[in-house]
Amino acid sequence: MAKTKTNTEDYLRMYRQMVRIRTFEDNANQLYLSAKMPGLTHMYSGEEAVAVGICEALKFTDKITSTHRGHGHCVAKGAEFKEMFCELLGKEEGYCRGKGGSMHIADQSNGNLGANAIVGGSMGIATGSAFTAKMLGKDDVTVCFFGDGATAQGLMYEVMNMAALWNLPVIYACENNGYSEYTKTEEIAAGSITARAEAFGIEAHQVDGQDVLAVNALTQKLVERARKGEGPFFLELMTYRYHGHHVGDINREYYRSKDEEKDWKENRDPIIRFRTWLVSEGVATEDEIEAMNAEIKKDAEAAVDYALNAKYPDVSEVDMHVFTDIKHALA
Amino acid sequence: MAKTKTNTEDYLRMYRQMVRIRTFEDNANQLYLSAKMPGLTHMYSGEEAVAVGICEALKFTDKITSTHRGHGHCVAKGAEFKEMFCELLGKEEGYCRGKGGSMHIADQSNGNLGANAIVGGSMGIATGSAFTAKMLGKDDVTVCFFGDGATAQGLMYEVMNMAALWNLPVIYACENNGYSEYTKTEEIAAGSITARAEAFGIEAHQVDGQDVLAVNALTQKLVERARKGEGPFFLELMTYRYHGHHVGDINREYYRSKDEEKDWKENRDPIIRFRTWLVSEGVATEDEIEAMNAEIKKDAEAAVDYALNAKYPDVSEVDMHVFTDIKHALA
Amino acid sequence: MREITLSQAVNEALAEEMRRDERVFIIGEDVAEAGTPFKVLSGLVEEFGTGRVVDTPIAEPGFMGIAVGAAMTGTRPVVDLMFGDFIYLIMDQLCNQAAKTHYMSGGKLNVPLVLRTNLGATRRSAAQHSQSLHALVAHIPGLKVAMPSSAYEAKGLMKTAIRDDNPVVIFEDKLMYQDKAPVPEEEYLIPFGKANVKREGSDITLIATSSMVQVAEKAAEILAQDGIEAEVIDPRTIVPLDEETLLKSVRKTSRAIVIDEGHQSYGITGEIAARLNEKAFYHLDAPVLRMGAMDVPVPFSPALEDVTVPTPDGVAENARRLMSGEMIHAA
Amino acid sequence: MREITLSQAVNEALAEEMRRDERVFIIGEDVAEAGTPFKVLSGLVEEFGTGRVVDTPIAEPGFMGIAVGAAMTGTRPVVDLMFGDFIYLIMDQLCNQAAKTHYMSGGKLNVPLVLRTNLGATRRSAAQHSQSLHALVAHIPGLKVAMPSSAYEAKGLMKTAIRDDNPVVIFEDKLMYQDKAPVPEEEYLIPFGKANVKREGSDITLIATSSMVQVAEKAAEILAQDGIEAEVIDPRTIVPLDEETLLKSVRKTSRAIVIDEGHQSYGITGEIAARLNEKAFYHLDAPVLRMGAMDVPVPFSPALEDVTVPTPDGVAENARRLMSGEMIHAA
Ligand SMILES: Cc1ncc(C[n+]2csc(CCOP(=O)(O)OP(=O)(O)O)c2C)c(N)n1
Ligand SMILES: Cc1ncc(C[n+]2csc(CCOP(=O)(O)OP(=O)(O)O)c2C)c(N)n1
Ligand SMILES: [Mg+2]
Ligand SMILES: [Mg+2]
Repeated sequence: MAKTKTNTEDYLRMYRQMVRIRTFEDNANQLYLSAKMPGLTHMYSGEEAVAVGICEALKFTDKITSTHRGHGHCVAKGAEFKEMFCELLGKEEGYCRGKGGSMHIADQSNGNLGANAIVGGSMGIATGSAFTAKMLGKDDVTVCFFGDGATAQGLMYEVMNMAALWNLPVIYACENNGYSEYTKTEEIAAGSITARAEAFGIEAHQVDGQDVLAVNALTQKLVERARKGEGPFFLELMTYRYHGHHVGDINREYYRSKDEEKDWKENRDPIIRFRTWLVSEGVATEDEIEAMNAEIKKDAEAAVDYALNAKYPDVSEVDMHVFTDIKHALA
Repeated sequence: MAKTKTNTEDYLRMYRQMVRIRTFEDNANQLYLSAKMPGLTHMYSGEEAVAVGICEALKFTDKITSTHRGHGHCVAKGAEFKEMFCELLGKEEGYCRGKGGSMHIADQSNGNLGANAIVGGSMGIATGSAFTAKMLGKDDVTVCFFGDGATAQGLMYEVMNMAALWNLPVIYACENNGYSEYTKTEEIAAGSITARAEAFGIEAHQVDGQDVLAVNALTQKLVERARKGEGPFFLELMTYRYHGHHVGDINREYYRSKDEEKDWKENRDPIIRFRTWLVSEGVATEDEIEAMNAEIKKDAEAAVDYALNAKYPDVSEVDMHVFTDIKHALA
Repeated sequence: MREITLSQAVNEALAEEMRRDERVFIIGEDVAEAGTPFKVLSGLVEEFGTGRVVDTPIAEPGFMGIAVGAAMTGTRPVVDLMFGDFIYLIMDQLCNQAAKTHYMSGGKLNVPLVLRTNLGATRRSAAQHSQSLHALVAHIPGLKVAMPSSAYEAKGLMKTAIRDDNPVVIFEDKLMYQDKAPVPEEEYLIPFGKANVKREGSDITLIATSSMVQVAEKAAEILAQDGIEAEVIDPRTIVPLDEETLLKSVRKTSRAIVIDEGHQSYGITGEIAARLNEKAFYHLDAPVLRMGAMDVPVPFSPALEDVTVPTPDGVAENARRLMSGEMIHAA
Repeated sequence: MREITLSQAVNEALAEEMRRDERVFIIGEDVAEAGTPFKVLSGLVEEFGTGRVVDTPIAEPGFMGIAVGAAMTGTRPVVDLMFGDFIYLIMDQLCNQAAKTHYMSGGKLNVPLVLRTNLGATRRSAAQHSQSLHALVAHIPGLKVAMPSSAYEAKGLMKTAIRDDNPVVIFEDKLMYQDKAPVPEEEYLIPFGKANVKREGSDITLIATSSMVQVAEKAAEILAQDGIEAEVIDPRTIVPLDEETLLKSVRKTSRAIVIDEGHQSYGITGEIAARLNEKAFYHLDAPVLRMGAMDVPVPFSPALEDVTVPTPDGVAENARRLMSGEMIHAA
């Protein structure tokens, strides 16, 4: 693993954020399994090093756009458990007052412009956010997260073309987890994903998405350059989702084997790998790490409890927020 | 120029078809200037070697899709002047009974699936036509004509991906005439157009679109291979439109210089070049060529006359052809 | 009669038509081995192979375009659009291309294509996976629009759609996939443009589409307890619309409510109500009422989502108000 | 008062608002040096530079998406969509993203964006360049929809739109760009949701949008010769719709015709007629009539195209039939 930071605090925060994501997802999955969560949701477990490696290279005012598999991005960009669980349960104190839910969770207070239930749907938004930075002379960078499946959407090529023509400070971060829904990436993606970006004159990198330090080191460099107007950039992060496509996708052997899942979980888990490194480098002791894990677990459980007991938005809210200036759209 | 065919008849037909296109356009332009044609139209003049070089490599049952600048493709695939002029004038005897007009002219009798007024709009149609050939086990090839400007449309990347995954017998023919409307290609296309196709694993070629023999030779090879299931292919044909974007685009010095136009017309005209070659190779004499030109001119004028005097569709047709099975949609 | 689910009914219709006509094929995301996320297509790929049950990348405009081109050239595609909300992505191919091709070509090109998609909220899927967008396509000349209200309709309308030479859009209610209804073993087709009187009554007419037919039937039961006899009519197709049957009923009952799950404003209830008002004006004892979904994006929170769609109680209440003459005085 | 063209009025509105607020910018195809094909934007790039008058590639979904993201992050884009027919291409970004973001985020994110586009047939532009598609967007909660009927409205509504914090779609009539009307030199804004009574009358109300306002006014003149006093009302915005003004008029006149250039079926005339019928039922002496464009793709041939849209004579004739009571007996 690359040794990119010497700052203990940074390392520990990265570890912490990865564990927070995993813990959030374990609780969300549990909420689904115990029928306490409305609808379905898509787990980020296994991909933590991508969101954390990238978001830890960003500053507070930098922006991200997220996907249907968006809890990881949301946590990594700074969101709190309480408001997130409230949102997943449709409660008033959720980031979106319960109106968005898992697939639309946004946290504009930390620069997360939102998850998106349209595959590829946020590519324009991310590019537009970078456009704002350039137009208003800010040095903010925007990261656009999306899956390998989203590379099939034409919108990506349209906005990459403009981002390249206009040197926009945007980083396209393709989380290649090998599958889109129940289909292997090679069955839906011809040629090379990075070459597609390169054909538009965009510098593209493939990186091990299970190695948080590698992801972080590369992102730091690219963010720096993007701030100077050298963007856009493209990243293909090789990763894996541990759960099914969504929480309800339990029997999945018809499209991927248990052996494959086992291999990734046992041999390439981003949290285990980083933890081993932290201990071997003397950044933290096993005890310190266990304590951190336990604390996060407690936080998450408290947030879940809070959210379960929180109240739903009042029914009068149903036609609020359709427009900014009309309190009740149907009044 | 490449020497690809030894068949005099083929050479002369190619020449003839190029002149037919030029002559058609001259007459269409004249109809516009004399206010006899409804609406606007886009002239193909200057690009004749592209349509003819490609279509002469196709057989009757092969298909093409065309663009807003579609008269050239239509003539090259075998259409008649009379039905074409009738269509441009909105007359009943037009290929589309006057309902389509210049921007939608189609001639399914010769495998022309139609012009399209949506830039890039026919890319899916062409790919679908190739899908039909593969599914029904026919050896037909489909050529998709489109401009450099259309490479900005995401649809292109979506269908190229599928064509590549499924080895469809389709050839994407990008007519790069240096402009989309009033904008230079380099201002709207980042990176490399051929590299974009290659990134999807599609073999791509750039070819001199003013050299009908070069276009034809390359297309013949690719068509052959596409018939055997080795497609898709991508062609970037470097060419130039002599007129404005449309017939009404007269003052265009703000976006391109008269010198540039003059250079292409005088030094790279596809008809002049081919004619010179035909004469120097002894395929035809100057006199024979002049006679051919004169005959085409007469044909065109007769067709224009016919069309001007032909009748409009009866007003009762207005709600026919909305559906195949309901004679009058509003009855 | 045996009872099968709406999902099985669609599956049977497709299988029967694919056996009957080898030009019929299915194209969409995860339609093959996965049989779609709703498992509607399970088993079809085993019988018909991947050449006729075609998995695509996540490229809705692309595969819709391919289907249009395939349909124009001799095949009969059934396009599977996973969620009705994605129809926005394919509007150009559907409305500029498929819908207009027959007309623009003066009747020479056909597009025998079926677009299968869905509608319906209250599944906790939030704003981008819950829309009922049939009004958008019903507005575009050249498209037929079917809205099955049970397994019986789903099968019979699908078979008719596949045999139709025009583009047909079918909206299935995604909450109804597991609902059972009697469906004959023998082959049957349901003609387009023939409404179905689900329940006879003399006091008021409830016209309801798709998911709302059950709502109207339940409302009719409630009303029956008050001695109000409601007639429930399912138009089955909204294009073509069986005005005659609707008018006949309204002329008899003198009162009507139109119930639909699309947003109320500028949706289909306005059209149907306007036609009834216009053509049965003399017979009406009260204005035709409309009940659509609220004019708000579909909220995630169950506390809010449930109030956005018409309910049996709500319909019954409005019916009572109409019967009492209350609406007339209000107006 | 000075008279300027609709085109100049739009240009002035944009220039004034761009001077007033440096976050306002224009994005679209050939908007800069070319000033759009309709020349509406001529001169703006000279004043505001290419950083604020941004030429894009031909990638409507892409630049619409960029505008959404830009609007979400602090700028105020005015998107230029060259033809209203291309709205199909951007429906996802407009309706799934822009329209829903404020709601889905629980009121935390805004999309202050203006989409400028056009409508209107009889320009001999055929089926893909002549549509009036405002009904599609009027149906989607979260979008405001303005339809200027003269240079005066075009300026005042545009300025209001730019200052609105919600996505607003403005449809200009492309045949009206050169029409002059009195427009004050001083600044003014036209509020949304306030209809304009263009002509007072006591016998019948003609409600007309955009291009049809002139048609209604001409019809009123014809009717005046027969002694029928028609009131002509222009709603100016269809979302929000000024129901009160319309109802007030209809309660006075007891008769109404709704005239619009969109296709009649499932368009906006149905909605308006249904609301009037419902809320002025008691006052109506005849059913509310609707006159939209024919439910056919727009034909190219002038002989057919001209009969597809409402004309002053047609409106006058229907008005006379309503006055004579003929429609009541027919129904
Ligand atoms: C436009 C669109 N098409 C289809 C879907 C259904 N869908 C949701 S997630 C998904 C797969 C996405 O795959 P990928 O982009 O690789 O992301 P991953 O789920 O692997 O993280 C699909 C097809 C959708 N939400 N939006
Ligand atoms: C989707 C769409 N966007 C914009 C237009 C307007 N338009 C018509 S032709 C054209 C330029 C096309 O350029 P190119 O593809 O290079 O073809 P060329 O005209 O040079 O042959 C544009 C922008 C259109 N018809 N369709
Ligand atoms: Mg994936
Ligand atoms: Mg060009």
